[in-house]
Amino acid sequence: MPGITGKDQVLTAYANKLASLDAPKGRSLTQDALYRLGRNKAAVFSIVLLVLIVVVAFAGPYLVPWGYSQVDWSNIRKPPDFDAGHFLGTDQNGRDMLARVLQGTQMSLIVAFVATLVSVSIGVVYGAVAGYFGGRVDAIMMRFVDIMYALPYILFVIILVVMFGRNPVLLFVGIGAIEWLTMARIVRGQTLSIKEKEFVEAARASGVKPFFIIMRHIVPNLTGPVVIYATLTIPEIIIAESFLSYLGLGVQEPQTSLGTLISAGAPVAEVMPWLLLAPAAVLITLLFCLTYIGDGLRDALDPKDR
Amino acid sequence: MMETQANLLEIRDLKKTFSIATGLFSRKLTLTALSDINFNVRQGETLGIVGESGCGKSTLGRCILQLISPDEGQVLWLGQDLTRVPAEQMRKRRADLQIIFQDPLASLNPRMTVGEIIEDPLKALKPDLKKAERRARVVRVMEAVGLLPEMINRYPHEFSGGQAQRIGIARALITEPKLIVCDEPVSALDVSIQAQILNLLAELKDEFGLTLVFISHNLSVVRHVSDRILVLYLGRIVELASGDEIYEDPRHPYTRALLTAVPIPDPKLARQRNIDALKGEIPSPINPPSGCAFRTRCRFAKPQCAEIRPPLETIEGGRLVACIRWREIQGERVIEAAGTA
Amino acid sequence: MLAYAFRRVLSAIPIALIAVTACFFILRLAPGGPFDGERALPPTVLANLRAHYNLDQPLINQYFIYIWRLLHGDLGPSMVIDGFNVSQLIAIGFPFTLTMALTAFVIATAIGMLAGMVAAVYQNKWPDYVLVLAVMIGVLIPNFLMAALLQLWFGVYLRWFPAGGWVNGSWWHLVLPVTVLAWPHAGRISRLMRGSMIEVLGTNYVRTARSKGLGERLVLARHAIKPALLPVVSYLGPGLSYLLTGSLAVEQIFGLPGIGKYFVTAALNRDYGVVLGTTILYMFIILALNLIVDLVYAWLDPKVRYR
Amino acid sequence: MKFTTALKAVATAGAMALMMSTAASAVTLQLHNGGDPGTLDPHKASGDWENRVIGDYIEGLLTENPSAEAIPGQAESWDISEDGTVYTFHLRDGIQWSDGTPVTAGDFVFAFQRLFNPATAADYAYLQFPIKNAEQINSGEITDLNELGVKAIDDKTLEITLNASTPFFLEALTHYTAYPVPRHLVEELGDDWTKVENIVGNGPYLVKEWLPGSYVRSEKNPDYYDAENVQIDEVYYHVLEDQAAALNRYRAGEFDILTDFPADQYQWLQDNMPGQAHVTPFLGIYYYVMNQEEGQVLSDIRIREALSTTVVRDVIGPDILGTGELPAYGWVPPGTANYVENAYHPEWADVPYEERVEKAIGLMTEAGYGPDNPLTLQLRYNTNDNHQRIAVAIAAMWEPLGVKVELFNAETAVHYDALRAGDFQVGRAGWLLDYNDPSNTLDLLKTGVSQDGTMNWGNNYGRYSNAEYDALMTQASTELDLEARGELLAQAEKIAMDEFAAIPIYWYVSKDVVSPKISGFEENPKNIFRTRWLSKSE
Amino acid sequence: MSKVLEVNDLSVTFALRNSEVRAVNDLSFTLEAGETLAVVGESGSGKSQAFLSIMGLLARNGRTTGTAMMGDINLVGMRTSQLDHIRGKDIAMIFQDPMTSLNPSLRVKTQLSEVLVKHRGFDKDKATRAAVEMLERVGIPEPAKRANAYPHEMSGGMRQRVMIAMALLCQPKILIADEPTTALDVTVQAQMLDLFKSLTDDFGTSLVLITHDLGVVAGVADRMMVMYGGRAVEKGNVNELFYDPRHPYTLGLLHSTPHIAHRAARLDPIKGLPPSLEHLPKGCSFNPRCDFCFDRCLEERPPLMPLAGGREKACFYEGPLQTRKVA
Repeated sequence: MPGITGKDQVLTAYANKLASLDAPKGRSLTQDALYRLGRNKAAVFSIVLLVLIVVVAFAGPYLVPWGYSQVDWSNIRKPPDFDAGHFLGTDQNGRDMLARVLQGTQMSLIVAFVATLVSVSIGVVYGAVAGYFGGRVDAIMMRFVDIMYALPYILFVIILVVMFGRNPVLLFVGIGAIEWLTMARIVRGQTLSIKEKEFVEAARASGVKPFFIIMRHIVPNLTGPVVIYATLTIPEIIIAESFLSYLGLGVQEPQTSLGTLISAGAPVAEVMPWLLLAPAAVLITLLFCLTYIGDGLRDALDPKDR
Repeated sequence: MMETQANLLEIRDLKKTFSIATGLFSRKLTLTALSDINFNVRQGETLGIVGESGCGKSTLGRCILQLISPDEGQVLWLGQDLTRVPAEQMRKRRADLQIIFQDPLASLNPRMTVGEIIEDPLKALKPDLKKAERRARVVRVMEAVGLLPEMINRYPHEFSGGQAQRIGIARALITEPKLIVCDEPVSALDVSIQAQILNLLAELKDEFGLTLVFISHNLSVVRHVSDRILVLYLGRIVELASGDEIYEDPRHPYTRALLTAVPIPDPKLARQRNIDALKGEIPSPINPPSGCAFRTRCRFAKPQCAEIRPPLETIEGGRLVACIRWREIQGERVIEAAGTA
Repeated sequence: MLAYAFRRVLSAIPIALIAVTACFFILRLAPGGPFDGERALPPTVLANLRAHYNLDQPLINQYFIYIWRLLHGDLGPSMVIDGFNVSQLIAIGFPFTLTMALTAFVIATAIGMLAGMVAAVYQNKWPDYVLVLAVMIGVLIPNFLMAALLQLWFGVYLRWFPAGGWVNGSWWHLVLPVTVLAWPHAGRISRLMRGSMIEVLGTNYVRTARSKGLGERLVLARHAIKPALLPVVSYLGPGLSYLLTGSLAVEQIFGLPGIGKYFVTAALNRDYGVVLGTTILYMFIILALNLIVDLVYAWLDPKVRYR
Repeated sequence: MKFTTALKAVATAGAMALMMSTAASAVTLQLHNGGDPGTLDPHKASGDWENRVIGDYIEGLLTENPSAEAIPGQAESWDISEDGTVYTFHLRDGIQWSDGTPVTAGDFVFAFQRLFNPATAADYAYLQFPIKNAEQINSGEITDLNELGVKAIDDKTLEITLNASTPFFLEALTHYTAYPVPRHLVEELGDDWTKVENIVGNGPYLVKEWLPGSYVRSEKNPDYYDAENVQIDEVYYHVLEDQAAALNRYRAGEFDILTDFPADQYQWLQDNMPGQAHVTPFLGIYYYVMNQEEGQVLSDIRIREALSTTVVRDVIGPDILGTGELPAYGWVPPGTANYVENAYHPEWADVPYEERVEKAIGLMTEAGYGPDNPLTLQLRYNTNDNHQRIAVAIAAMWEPLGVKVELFNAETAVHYDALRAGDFQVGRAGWLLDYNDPSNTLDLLKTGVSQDGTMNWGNNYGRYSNAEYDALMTQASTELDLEARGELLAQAEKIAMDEFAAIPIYWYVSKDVVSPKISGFEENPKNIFRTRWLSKSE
Repeated sequence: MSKVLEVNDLSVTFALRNSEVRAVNDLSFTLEAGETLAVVGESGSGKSQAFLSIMGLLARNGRTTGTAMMGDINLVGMRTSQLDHIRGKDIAMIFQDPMTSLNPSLRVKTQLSEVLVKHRGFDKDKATRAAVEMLERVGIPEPAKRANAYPHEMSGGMRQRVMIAMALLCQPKILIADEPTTALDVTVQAQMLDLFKSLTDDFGTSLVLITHDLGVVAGVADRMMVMYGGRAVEKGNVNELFYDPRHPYTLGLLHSTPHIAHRAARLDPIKGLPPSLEHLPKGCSFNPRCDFCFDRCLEERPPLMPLAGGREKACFYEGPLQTRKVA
């Protein structure tokens, strides 16, 4: 301000005092959304259950008596037996089902997480670039996405799996690399609309550098749709993984995943139900939780519809 | 207002078109948003820009600030053509030219606190300032626009429209600009708040010696704040004159029609008034009428209006008007001034 | 509209060509070949086989041969199933897959829309909860598991429906496979429909319609359904292609011939011709679907007119 | 795709539905055939699922009885020369192709020539290599097909000359590679002769319909010489690779015979459908190959020994698989004809497991591996539940040796491509005998032949090579005395097995489920049961 | 004049998750035949919700009490199916945003004719013909052609004309126009207000004009009702309220509105911000912003009190308002 130099010290002191007093914090949109989410009973219950599943899946293996690849030669294909420490029975190789379900849950979660991360990263970058630069760049990039859409994606996964081998990380980087298409479209659409928002124009008018405009003004405002879509992608990926397992293209033994366990358990549902029930129950619970959380997040982050 | 010093801003032969892609294989359509725009903004004045929606007034505001690059013409800022300034230099120049937007909430990033929003231009343009000093300036400017400094850590959605607009104004002020383009700053606000903001702008203008370009479709508001008024129709200037001249003695039929259409909060005047309602609506800028663009709605139109595009003439008192028949239709008083209260 | 469709088809050609090219080369990058079976073939035999299918030529030549043939409508021979060329296989498999997928598609879309609508109208009341749960089950249970369970329950225990096959050409055989296919699709549709219906029911124009005293049924039927269908319609294209490719597990378990099964078997056996042929077919279908969907979309949403 | 073709297919499907309802009174066998036939051409077939269809519509000079023993087929009788090298076959009277053309000796000559013609690219031509000049023709050394040792004396008499006396030759003639093909048709149509609209046969059944991915349908051939004794009028050979689904359909009454079933259900089948499941020893060996190429870890015999001796074969069949396959220690399946009485049985097989492990650890230490320097091995198998289970079990068995096993599964094409390329360390493989003779398995371990500078190892994926072994095999191939020949082969087996050329794991069994409605089914080591011997009661 | 609508003690509450919000409080007013009543207030004053509740168009969580008598029919609490025989026929409503209030996926003629099919029992052709006539009546050029258009093919002004045509098809007794010109340009706004005047005269329809723009009110309305915080604070005829406002809020609004005819150096706005309905101040809701506020206003809520000439106001302050000057 013109002619306020003399006042500067006073003001600085005041500003410092404000900072030290910690001027009343406002509630950010994220906090608002979390608050709304907190009031959605189904979502909260699902979150608790999901956290429980995650904790058990990752901590559980340290607490169960058997390792997931350990063979108990005296107990092959046995139903649940508490004395032997096989609380969920054993499979046809004499491996403890509880340990395997835990490992499988772990694997499915990791896979879903990695694949989602991959799809989100590629999708966000791709979509944001296409959306921000617009015009010809956008047209070409989106045409490419259209092409990818027109390909039956199972082909890609099969070829990726064949080329990469059954390395779980690579495998699901593969799945993630396909799921990114939708993400890219969503992000592009959002970017296009955010780019036109007045606050971005305000930032440009304020002389903010393009890099900071993207990082501070566009990207943070993409989080809502990205988070929502990511949550909804996770179950899709878990299901896709189980389908690949059914085709025999799942993770490499002795590691396992819920999909692998289910596809192995489904044919023996009648004679060895314990091979199917536990993994199926975990999978379905997991998927239900994720779906409810996704719905809850959508309602919380995008409250206009409800 | 007195005639003050030199021109802060000169606009020369500005032209802006947009091409509209309508499909992969179909031809592109061209929309002429602005053409043949020439005017000056003087140091310390408020220039109002009025017109119906789609007349190009917001585009003009953005062209001044180089938020949109014009196709042709010059934007001379203190003699320097901004259209030729390299991007990085232009970015730095933005400290002098700021903007306030129509939708106060939409113009604030919902994920930043008030303090961060106001500080943002400082960070970009005065990177040498210490953090404490930046903060101090934020506080100062918040006080200046009537916001409590305690609100510094709040988020925009916690504010009403009026307060949000104050935040927007604070952001525009923080770099100590010389010129602020106000793009419909009050049209989204409630009546009582609208008046507060108009008063605030007037106060700030006086206090900081600002020059304002005030864009609005509301003639009452423009009349209230402006020294001179520019009337746009379909991307062209139809009239430019001082506020009093425009309101008391409009020379262009479009200006006249606009004025008669303005609602007056006075039942007697409102009923007495002979409303010179315009026929129809503003034509599409994609395919504007030939000759005088306004002729299709003009009650004074003659066949020659379709043939000649009326030039912008400078008439007595330095006024500008673009109508071949302005002489014939002058003198008719449009608004009876109600005796001041 | 015809001109629009024509332009769309034209613009699809380069896409299709690029996609075919990509597939062709990606496929060849994978290890293994169509003649790598359990037993080694004598080198002379192998050489003869490779020559027969042009596999002995440089890859780029093979590519041009393939494209040349493709332009003449020839998808080439199957390298694994002797006595059939790819077109014949598709002619056998595609009608099955299509019948199954279309039946499932029609049924599931109808049920899904209805369920979504009912759920939206009774938002947060018990019909909503029941319907949402019922369709979610379909979405969340992997389809191969559902196929196995339905086969066991309705085919073996109850013997209500045939446990597989299409021997008698009877529609009865379709019940279980179509159920497996349709359920998740119905689930997705109903979720979309519910969401968009809720949104539409809150719009100004529905309020306008109500203010006209049209009656709730007419408001729903005339004013709400059409716009609410928009997101659903844009999913129908991907949805049907999902059904077409998703039919694989169903074809496998119920022992039905179909291109989904051909495709995967061929991919595993490196039957290049069949993989490419089915891929092209899928692509063709997906592109056609997108076109149809866009046309339907334009019909539903007059704002999107083919210019 | 041509859309009209698709429409035609739909129309055909409809028409066929109509047709079938009218033929409902006929006796129909619903046979679960497993895989999708890749061909109906006997010269190109390669799997038992193709054999079931082909063997029902074409009959060779000899054919199988219910026990899969060779009996006269198209040839009524035959004479064998003293030295066992010349066979003269006398064809039956009145035999004809289903289009009415008589089956002549010329058809056989033509068929054999076609089989060996490199242009035919017949996978299994080598099974008939005992025939004079066959191998040379097949490899392109001899281009004149007429030099083949198969001659038509007249329409009814066929003379086959062998390189040397071959004890299993008659048996080999039951194989589909020795089937005749309708010369008049093949000359006219080329490879298209097996298309359903063209195909003719001389066997008890005729192929009427082929729906890839679903089934092949054959009907009884009224002109077959033994037609009056053929009970079943119509056969469906169903394609269904999912075994659990197949069992479900069997239980739903949709299939009469399953040619395979999930091992996990064996107990259940025995409990709930007693007598319907048939598990029969099958001439075949399930084994692991070890890559013994120069420079490979497993070229070290000590490590091979350690690995092989610590595989506990006794648990695999009964426990891991559940169908009780017998453990394999040697290379020639028990029950193989023309072999010695006491098959190879290593001493270590009777040593208690703990001691074997101890010794193996010692060997590993000697070879430079131990807990501090564990050996990491990649074990490849083709994607399949059973292969996976065995791999997992064996990996666990090797753990005590300090061997870390990385499991790697891939689909069949990739798996065998890798094995053939030598791109593996340990790999799963299996061999089913094409004809009942020990040489059929022992040939797998012969050193490869050099061709144009590169070694062709054929099916010897492990690249096992021993000059003495090769010499014994050559010697045996010309030995006329069956007993002496058996001894020579047994010596060879011992050499290879003592050197741990591969890890035999178990002897295959065949697994069939046969409905009580079906009679005439006999368990046999080749698991061949031709439909003409079966009957079905409703 | 006869009353066409008599509203008594109308209250509208919205259930939130854990609380309730009163959008409209004890609103009472009458509407005479043929008159134009302006309802004036800023956003959040409850002016729209009051009329939406009468039309039975509240959001799902809204609840209405009180009565709204049209003749001897009470519109409040009526079953939707019964209400549907009245709304659109005897009472019609036009909304603020002409861009979103027409169904984007139906042709204009469909949206018009269905009203006649429903309420007048016309067949489709007859209804369409009547619709086209009405379009011509509201000043749409080439009405037959325009009837076939979709809403997005029309400009905002055109769409608002369509909305008006739609509302007037059955010549209703009451037309409620909720901010009908806010989204339009001044020139179009003037056309639209003219149209309102001529049409309500022709059809004898009573018009309720909901607006925040006093300029609009001045030219069109006969009587006006000013609302603040969900309540009516002043009622009377237009001239009286403009030239002699008795409620400080009415005065404040007048002072806040820029006047094209006389330019003051400063406007004289109401201080402070409109209250949130969830946290209305105790006593008079206007008290924090009122220059004339005294002790009683802080404690007690002023009821709507009759003044001479049928006027009403809700304010305890009895002194002169006009004396106040710009600070």
